[in-house]
Amino acid sequence: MADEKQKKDEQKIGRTRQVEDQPVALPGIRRFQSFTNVEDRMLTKNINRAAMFGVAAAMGVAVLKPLFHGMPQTTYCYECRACYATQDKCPGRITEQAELTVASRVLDYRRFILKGGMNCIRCGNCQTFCAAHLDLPKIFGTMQKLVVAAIEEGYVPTGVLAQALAEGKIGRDYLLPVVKYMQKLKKETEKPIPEPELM
Amino acid sequence: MEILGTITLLIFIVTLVATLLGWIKMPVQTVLIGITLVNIVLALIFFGLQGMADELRLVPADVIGRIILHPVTALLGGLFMGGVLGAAGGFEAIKAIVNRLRKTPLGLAGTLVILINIPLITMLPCGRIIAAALLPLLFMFGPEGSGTLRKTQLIVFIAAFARNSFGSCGPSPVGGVAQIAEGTLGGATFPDAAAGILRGPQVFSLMIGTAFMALFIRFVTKRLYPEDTVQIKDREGGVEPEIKVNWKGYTSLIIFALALLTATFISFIPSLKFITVQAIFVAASILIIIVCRVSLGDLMTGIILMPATAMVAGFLAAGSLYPTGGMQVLQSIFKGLAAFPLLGVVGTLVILVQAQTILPLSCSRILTAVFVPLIYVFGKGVGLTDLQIGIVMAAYIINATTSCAPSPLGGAGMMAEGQLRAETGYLKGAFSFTSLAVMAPLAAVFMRFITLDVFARNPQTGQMMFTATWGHLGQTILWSLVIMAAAYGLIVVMSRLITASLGRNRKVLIASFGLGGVLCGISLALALRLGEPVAGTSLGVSLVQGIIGGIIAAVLIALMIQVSFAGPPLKENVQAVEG
Amino acid sequence: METAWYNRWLEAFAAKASRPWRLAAFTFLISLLYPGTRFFLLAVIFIVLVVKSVEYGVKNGKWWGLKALIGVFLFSCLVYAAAAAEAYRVARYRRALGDTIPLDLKTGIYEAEADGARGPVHVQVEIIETGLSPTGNLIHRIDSPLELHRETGSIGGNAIKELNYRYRPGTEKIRALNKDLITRRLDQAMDSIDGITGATLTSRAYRKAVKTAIIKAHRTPKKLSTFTHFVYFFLKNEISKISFNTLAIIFILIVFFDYTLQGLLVRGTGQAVSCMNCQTCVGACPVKRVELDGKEYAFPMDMVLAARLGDYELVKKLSWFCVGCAKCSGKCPIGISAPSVASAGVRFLKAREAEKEKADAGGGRHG
Amino acid sequence: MFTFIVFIIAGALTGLITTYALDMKTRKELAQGTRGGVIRAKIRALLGPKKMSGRRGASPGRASHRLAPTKEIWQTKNKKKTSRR
Repeated sequence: MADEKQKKDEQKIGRTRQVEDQPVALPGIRRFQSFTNVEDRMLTKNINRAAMFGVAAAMGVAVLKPLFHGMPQTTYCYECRACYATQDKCPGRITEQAELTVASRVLDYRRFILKGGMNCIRCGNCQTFCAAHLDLPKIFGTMQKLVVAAIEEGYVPTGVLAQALAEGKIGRDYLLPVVKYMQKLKKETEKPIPEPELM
Repeated sequence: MEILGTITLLIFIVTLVATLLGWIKMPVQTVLIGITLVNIVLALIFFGLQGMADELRLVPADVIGRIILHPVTALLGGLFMGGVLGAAGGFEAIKAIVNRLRKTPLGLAGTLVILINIPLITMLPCGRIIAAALLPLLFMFGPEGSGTLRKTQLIVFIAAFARNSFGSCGPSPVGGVAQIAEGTLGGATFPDAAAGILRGPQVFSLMIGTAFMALFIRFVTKRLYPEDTVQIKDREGGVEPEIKVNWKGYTSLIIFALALLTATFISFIPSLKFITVQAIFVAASILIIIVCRVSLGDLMTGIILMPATAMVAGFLAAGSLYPTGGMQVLQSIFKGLAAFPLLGVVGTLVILVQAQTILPLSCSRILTAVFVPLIYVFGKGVGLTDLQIGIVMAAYIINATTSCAPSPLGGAGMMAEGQLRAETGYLKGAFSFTSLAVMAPLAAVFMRFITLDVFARNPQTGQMMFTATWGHLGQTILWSLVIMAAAYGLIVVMSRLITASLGRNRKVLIASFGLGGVLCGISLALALRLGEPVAGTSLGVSLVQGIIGGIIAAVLIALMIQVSFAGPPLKENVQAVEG
Repeated sequence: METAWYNRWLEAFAAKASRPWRLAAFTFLISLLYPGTRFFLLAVIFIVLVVKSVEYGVKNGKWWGLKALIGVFLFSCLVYAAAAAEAYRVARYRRALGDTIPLDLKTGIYEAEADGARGPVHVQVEIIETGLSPTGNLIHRIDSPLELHRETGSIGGNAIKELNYRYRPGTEKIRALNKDLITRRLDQAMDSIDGITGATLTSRAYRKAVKTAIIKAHRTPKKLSTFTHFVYFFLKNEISKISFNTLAIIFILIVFFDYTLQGLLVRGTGQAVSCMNCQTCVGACPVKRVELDGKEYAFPMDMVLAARLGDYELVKKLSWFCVGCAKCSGKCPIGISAPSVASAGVRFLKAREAEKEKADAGGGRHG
Repeated sequence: MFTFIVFIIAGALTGLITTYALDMKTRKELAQGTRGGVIRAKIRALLGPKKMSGRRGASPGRASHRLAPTKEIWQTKNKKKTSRR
């Protein structure tokens, strides 16, 4: 009775990948282990291979993409977020500079715009705090150009642009392309979009 | 959006728990990549249905952007170094040096203590770098090798080394886990946080945690091997085999040490700040290859793909929660918990601190990247001060870095277990228990009394405060001693209760974990309260809340540990040792 | 067992494109993507080739390889010198002109357009000889014909009338603009064209059109020839502290990628990629430790790792010690079977050797 | 300095505990273990980030550099540090 209960416990607790009748050699090790547990294998060999390839490819994309777009420095951002210490000394009212760097790494336009990247005036304040001494102004400048190009191509969702405009996340240097794009859309969809006063 | 967030979060957590409990028997990378794909497909379907088709284009970039590249590459760079060092005989040189140390006044005991703490001294970004190479060497101290140590001693020795090595990613200044939190803390209150605000508490609690881990394993192992008093293999005439190390070993070791020192201190030299750890490691490895004439292939032998790939897959899986809104749902869940009167803010914080030990993945960075911003936002949301967020963060990070040790998914603790030739799970209980009951409270206490006063800026003058006093020192020591005494009592009582029955052992395990949780809850609540009141609760209420939160977290951890530390029944075990 | 088509394809790839070739391909790819490293990577390839040819020379006593490399080196030095000389001449010419100030204007009337609020704004810029600037030509007047645009009459139209009035021949404004053109950069000089309040878009368009017209009027400076561009694409030394760091990271990732790839290419060894070095298999193995060629191996684990790294020779040697009990696969937390991985590795090695022999024999017959 | 003291105390204590856990109970062995722990703690405290030792002079230059107004940070790019008012 007690033995049965004990066996039940064991089965419930341990992973059963061993022949239970065999004596124990070391804590948890039995003298004979089953050759191959077919049910453990499933049909997963190729899935595992594909997953590993996916992992490696994702890494490759994360490194090669910034290289291709002329921002190789972003690959060695520590993401230690030391740049957050810029605080209210940032004239663009950006609070999370590290997010901008990471967004630049993979050309994540949504994150870059909504974290206030288009407000950056490239003053270099955050650079003084960077632990890896990245040339943040250069990175942000390159990214801003790419964002403008993407907006003109219509790659950036209008929802993002509308939100950014409403929150004042588009710097005055970049208002024109954004507004132009929105006006073009307005002609198409007849949605009322406020026309901001420039200068 | 909220429905989508809830679904993706559920998929993430349920799949992870199923993998941890062994219901899904696949490598963790496959599981995580699967989660990512499913989440992305769900997001595509939902966005498509809602007519937000132009949002779809940005989803892949958002997910890939969540990969934190630096720790992965730093880890791979470190593994390069490990491979080259091993090929050039650097680790043999360490062994020779240790052998020589034994004849100094330090003796065997002192040497072993230093050896256990080598990972803490070198502080590489992943414990595996040094553990993979040194564990086989350390194993040779045991009955199968030189026979210096008995079997029980060997188990304690290896377990303590593993504990130390797999916490060393926390205080590492070269891409360590703590850096993620340090930067997040950086700001108005701690402008120099990135200079190491979390490293002191990490080192402190890791040192003591290692010792307690050793104590824990000793008591349990004593029960498992009551008869193990004789050395299995006698030394023949007391003559030990001489270790031959050529100049290559010493040279490579020196280059390694120089590279480490450079990597550690380079961030303090402004003009050289731009040189990254990876560059230093690669340069040093190539230097060793040239000087010691090692083949280029040896560079690769050190690579353990598992942590790197698991990390990337984990970042991707966690990243798939961002565009789908899973993160907001997670935040609101914790906010809801905090509104629950029995748990309150303190109880929720205690659970949050243990979040990573509850879901032990093979690399702590996978979830740290998710939880650190979450803790910060949550803390700000419920009105914690910056000091209190710092305390929570210190306790959280030490638990996070510990979580790779008890992980059954190829966690680092498995390396130690495999080295001991034990079933997976033999050391897990001890790893989890010490991180729950000893390390997190100690980190909080150290952060509260010593570190914060060094880093905090006076709100009136804007100057840095350096107000750590002798009183603070005394309080740190006092609190640490109280916590350590309580943990010691717990360990002793619990080890007495272990018997031949596995079911009973499991109950003992859960009960002792619950008590550990109580200890953790009380000390965290006190550490938080000693700063300023939390969310307007009285001291008694926050203590109760902390205790409840601690018990919930501890029971969850105990349930996640599948195999109890007791291993197989005692009777059978003794037979095996005898026969 | 029938081999799946993708496995056959992958293995053929693994056999044909061995690691050195793959690494060379990666290096080439990086050098294309990342200008800062081209020179450095080319130098590395060259040094490796020199070392190889010296080894070949010492072994076979034939030095043609080294001689050819020296020839290539001298030739590329000559080519680079020619390109550098031309680049220097162009640079000197540009410096003499004043690199950023487009002052070398041709006389005549130049027209340009830019998008205004409701349509294109058309601008004519007349340039005459004045003798004021180093080349003697400057702007005489700016005119925007009213019939050519469709701006709102009360706002844009008035603005353009106002601007036309300001930039008549000989006004204060046009003298100020000319002075700015001489002393400042073109876009800075354009800033001195004041906007008209309330007609922002029109003013901007006007400014842009004037700028375009001036650029049209400007004599193009001497450009680099295609030859120099081509040479500089490979040889311009742009290596910096940044490229050093990035190269280290790329190196790490390429090695990571390639060694992940190796296990995926060869059938049966893909499991080894998931190995987490936990040594549980070593505990279960009856052999445990193997000494081979003066090195010690933790037995089944190192065999699996060697298969992952693509060192199938070592796998073959180590597999002699395996007793095939497969206790290790029963214990492995992920379910890697060391014997099956090893046998797959050895099978691939044998197949490759057989193919090589066949090719050698075939080559002999034909030759 | 406080970090240093705490580290040394903790080092001694953990050395003692670890030695005890390793089943080495003679007085000589315990003393050796404690000594080892102290040495380890000293090395660790010296290797740590300078800030952690709590010495005030450790990084004043850094701190002042960080607290400097925007304009001066911009000017220090030319290697010449302008004096701070």
